[in-house]
Amino acid sequence: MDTGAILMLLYVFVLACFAGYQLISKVPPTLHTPLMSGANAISGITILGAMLATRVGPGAPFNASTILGMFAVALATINVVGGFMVTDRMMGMFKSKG
Amino acid sequence: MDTGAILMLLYVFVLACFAGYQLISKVPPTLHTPLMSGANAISGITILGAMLATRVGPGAPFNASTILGMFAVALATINVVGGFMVTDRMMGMFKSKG
Amino acid sequence: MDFIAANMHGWNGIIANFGYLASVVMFMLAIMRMGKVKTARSGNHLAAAAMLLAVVSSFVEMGKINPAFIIAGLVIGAAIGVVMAKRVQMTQMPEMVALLNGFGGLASTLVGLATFYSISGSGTLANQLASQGGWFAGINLVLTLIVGSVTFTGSIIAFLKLSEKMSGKPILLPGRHVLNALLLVLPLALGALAVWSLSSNFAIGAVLILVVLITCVLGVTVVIPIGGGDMPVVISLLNSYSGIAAALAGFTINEPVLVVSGSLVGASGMILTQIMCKAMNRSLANVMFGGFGADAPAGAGGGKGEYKNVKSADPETVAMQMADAQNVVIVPGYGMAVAQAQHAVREVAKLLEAKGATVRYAIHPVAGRMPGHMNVLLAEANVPYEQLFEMDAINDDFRNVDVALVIGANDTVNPAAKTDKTSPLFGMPVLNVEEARTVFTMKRSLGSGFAGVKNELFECQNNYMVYGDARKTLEEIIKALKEG
Amino acid sequence: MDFIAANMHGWNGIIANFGYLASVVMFMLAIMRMGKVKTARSGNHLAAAAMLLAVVSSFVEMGKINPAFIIAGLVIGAAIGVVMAKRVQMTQMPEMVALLNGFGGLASTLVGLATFYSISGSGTLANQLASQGGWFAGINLVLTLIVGSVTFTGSIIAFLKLSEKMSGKPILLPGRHVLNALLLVLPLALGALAVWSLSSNFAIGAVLILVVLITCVLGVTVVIPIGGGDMPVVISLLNSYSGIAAALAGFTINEPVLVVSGSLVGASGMILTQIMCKAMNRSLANVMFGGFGADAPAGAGGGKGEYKNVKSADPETVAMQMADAQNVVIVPGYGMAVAQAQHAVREVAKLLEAKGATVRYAIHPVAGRMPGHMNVLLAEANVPYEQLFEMDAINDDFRNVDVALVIGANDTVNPAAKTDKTSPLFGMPVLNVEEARTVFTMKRSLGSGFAGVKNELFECQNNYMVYGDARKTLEEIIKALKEG
Ligand SMILES: NC(=O)c1ccc[n+]([C@@H]2O[C@H](COP(=O)([O-])OP(=O)(O)OC[C@H]3O[C@@H](n4cnc5c(N)ncnc54)[C@H](OP(=O)(O)O)[C@@H]3O)[C@@H](O)[C@H]2O)c1
Ligand SMILES: NC(=O)c1ccc[n+]([C@@H]2O[C@H](COP(=O)([O-])OP(=O)(O)OC[C@H]3O[C@@H](n4cnc5c(N)ncnc54)[C@H](OP(=O)(O)O)[C@@H]3O)[C@@H](O)[C@H]2O)c1
Repeated sequence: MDTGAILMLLYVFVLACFAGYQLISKVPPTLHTPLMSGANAISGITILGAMLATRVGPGAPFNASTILGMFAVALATINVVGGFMVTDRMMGMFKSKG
Repeated sequence: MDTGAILMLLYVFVLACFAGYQLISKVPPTLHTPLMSGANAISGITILGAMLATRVGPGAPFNASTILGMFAVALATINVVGGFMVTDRMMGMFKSKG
Repeated sequence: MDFIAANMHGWNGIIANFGYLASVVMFMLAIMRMGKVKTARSGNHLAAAAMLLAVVSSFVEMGKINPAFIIAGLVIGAAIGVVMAKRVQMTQMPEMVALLNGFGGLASTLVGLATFYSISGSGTLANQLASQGGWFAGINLVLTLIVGSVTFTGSIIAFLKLSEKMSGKPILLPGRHVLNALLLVLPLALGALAVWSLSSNFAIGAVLILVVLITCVLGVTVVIPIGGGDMPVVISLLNSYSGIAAALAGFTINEPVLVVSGSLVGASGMILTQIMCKAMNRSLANVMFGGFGADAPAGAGGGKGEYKNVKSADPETVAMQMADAQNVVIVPGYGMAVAQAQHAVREVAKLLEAKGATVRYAIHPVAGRMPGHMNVLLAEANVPYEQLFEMDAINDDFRNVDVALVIGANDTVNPAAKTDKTSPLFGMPVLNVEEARTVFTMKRSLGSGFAGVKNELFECQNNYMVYGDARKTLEEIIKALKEG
Repeated sequence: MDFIAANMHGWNGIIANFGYLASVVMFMLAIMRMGKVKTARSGNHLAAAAMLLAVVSSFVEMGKINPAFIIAGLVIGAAIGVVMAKRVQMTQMPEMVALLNGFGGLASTLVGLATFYSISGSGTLANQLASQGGWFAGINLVLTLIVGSVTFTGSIIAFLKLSEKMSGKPILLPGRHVLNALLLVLPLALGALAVWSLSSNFAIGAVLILVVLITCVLGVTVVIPIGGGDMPVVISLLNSYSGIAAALAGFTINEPVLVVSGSLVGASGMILTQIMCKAMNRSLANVMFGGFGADAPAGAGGGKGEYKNVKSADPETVAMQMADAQNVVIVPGYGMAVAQAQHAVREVAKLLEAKGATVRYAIHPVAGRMPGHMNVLLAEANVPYEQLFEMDAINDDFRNVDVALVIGANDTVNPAAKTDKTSPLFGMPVLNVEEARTVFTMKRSLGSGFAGVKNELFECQNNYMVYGDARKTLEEIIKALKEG
């Protein structure tokens, strides 16, 4: 990865922060709690990093990084699965009529 | 430039389109005309490409791309300078009290 | 080509690239500010500063060069730009934007060509551009040429139509859809040839120039069938294209600043186009391919004979009636722009206010020929921003209005849009002026507006036509008000 | 390390990368939808689909591997996640979010460590990561560890405080600012050592683990001085950090999906934090370093003795009075959450509506202990969304209200915030309940709320305290209403 690629990641970073800011700044307070837990679930995207770290070739022995990675995958999955389900429960409660 | 770099440019593209969409979708009609001319001026950013194309080393002879580039620089500059000035004139007219 | 090679080498490159990154952030903040009336002007300044930063950064990046050609281009362009911006009148804004947009498109086209002529490799275009992404960069180069050229000639035609140097009437060539399709497919095919097959530099160059020429024709044939009144939509779309052309150029030379700024403009142009179409209750396809207004049935223009029981009033009567009104709403339309009557309008409003009336302005989203057209004109005449009301904010209030003063508006106040399912306007939201106690409609004749249909308002019980050029009529009203 | 090497090789890589790109677009559209009540749920589903797509793409990218460990992790995690999500009660949402957030932080930390252990190079960390950007990747790895660990232990403390497994009272260590500064500088210095100086793999590993341990302590010391009531702000901030940690991990392994999603979460968390602080009229610094509530003067809690002329009413009287009211506004607060009284509230509202009254709910933006806390609880009890009014929408209307029913709210209805400049609440916008004809305030005592200050409402002419647990009180009212 050369400096050019780093620069591009910085562009991506800046643009994503900007988009995030634009997206959230108009959300009504009602949705803040579910939004927080939804965003929390999205931050579980770190699971991709965990999967990469865990990866061993077919038949290859495992090592420190495999074990660490496996825990990371498990934790990130709790975050993702728990987060989306809980958010769904909360959001499912906003109905117009009882 | 490898496929990775292309991919990054695509990310940048997608994010910028999204940010642009978010930004414009809430602008009041009053500002549409000046906004259009302001955006028009910004599209003059192509001037950077023109400058790069025009570039010759110190003392180097000029060639087809230099001349084409020079015209491109001139046209883009008209777009930029004219666009920002005209936008400024329009926006300067929105005052609260006559 | 060594565009990228230079990109990140040494401190020059790094400083320049952070300059670019900063300018991208500034552009985004600028567009954010431009979206609110209060901060719009400072947003525009910020955008200009961002552009300057980008240009300076580009000089830093290039390092030791002979700057003569660049500086020459900058000086010539700046001089022309300044003169144009100072000379143009507010009513000419639409055509000015069209013209500038055309220059932007042409600039992108030239950048594409210059990029090709500055490559020093050999083989197909894809091969020559190998260091920038091969066929990906090649395709982008060809697309830059195509989008840039269409933007160029399309904008020029829009300019000619708007400035009435050319008839605003749609010009419908026979078989134009087939022709346009051909004119689009052909350059794409030629471009593919250049990218993958041709290997002589001369042949590639010739093909690229051919691509430019053909798409220049395409720009013309695509825009001439569109009526003059639809030009704002076209300009907005072409504006979006000029952004896309810049983004494509950015893909070719691997420069994210161009990609970001270009996409921002591209996306914003697309949305403005959508918003306009929505306010006119028409689809984009209908605008682009419909030849709207060309095949309106003869006589639908609404010759005088077609209207029955039309009443009229002279300026003095209007002045008398208005002197007693408490609640006045002014409804400006395209005719006010044509007559340049905005200052006279403001004058009348002032006189009425002095007599104790409340005066408000009802602004239809597509009154005039550009979005926000009326706002800009009225702002020029120093009408306080607080007196301008958008359609939705005032439409329910017309029933409480004593006098509605329609100045050169037509389609935007046509009640048929609400009631007559056969009208081409049906479904477009309009201003409920006919609900006011009295309506005065100032225009030169019973002629139709942009959409070319009969206006039922003119036959309403409470409507009086005030014939004549809007400015002249208003000046007579002013005289009468001052004397009375 | 060959993370990137694998990135774009062959069709696998290309397909996977377009999967990633698509998932990024889906995440953005999802967050957009999550911001509107109508589309929120489908937005959440879209986000979940995006995550699934990203995971599948990652499998595609990796090609032939032994999936046992990954699948084991996925299955274990999913099982725990499902159980947690099913078991948790609506009132426990804040602590649930805190706990999940902590897991996310720990996952990022482990990814950072695993990344290090999977490098097969030699020399300093920067050298070993040469293929991913050298020192840039190294710094990002260290920062991932730091941000991840702080998020982890910080969230756990927040969880313990919110679930009352630990006292909510601020714990102020002597010299805590110096201590925290040290605990931040130390791991940064150690990280720099690993990136640039150390060259034995064993030493680097040891230092990185030390970094993790120290910052775990930092997470604790930073959060324990913050009062339980401020935890939502803390969680929102830590949520933002967990996003940043993911983005940093993305920088290290050069994966734009992580960078984009991480930054989206980071930015959204920051803004939510800001919005919350604003609604509480406090600065973020004040929340983080203020030790709010710890050094409130003794007795400011408002012992019974401090209040004069406080009137009270019993549930039957309340029921009688309410039976006649036309215009009732219910003002819920943290006490409703504690008492889990939302279903009883809904029941009372139904009975009153049956008697012909209009019942509305006034929702203060920081009522409860999380933004939107009241909305979620009331939605759980099936209160129609249309009956919920935000503060600004109902505040001017209290003067027309017959009965305001304050249920476990305190600070959010304290008129001192409007009048008493010395009050810690001064300047926070509050609900004007005291303007209603009659106010019934249900709480267990005259004890103070979260801010620990005296509430002038209790002494108001038209206010009656209804002592007791809110749910019990409401149930008695229900009984009385049904009988009456
Ligand atoms: N705003 C936009 O963005 C936009 C874009 C594209 C299309 N359009 C279309 O343009 C139309 C705008 O509606 P509109 O109500 O503003 O105008 P209009 O329907 O186009 O009518 C304008 C009227 O002004 C009168 N007029 C022209 N010159 C005049 C003068 N010197 N003094 C007095 N009257 C004069 C004309 O009648 P006489 O000939 O009898 O004088 C004409 O009927 C809509 O159909 C809209 O869809 C708008
Ligand atoms: N929403 C957020 O995002 C957020 C975040 C951080 C901080 N805060 C802060 O939290 C506060 C929220 O204000 P608030 O008015 O909702 O609540 P509050 O001021 O914290 O007061 C809650 C009251 O509920 C009463 N209560 C507790 N348990 C009860 C029960 N079982 N039955 C009946 N009453 C009970 C307590 O009085 P007794 O002990 O006498 O019963 C207490 O005074 C604000 O100061 C706000 O700044 C909010």
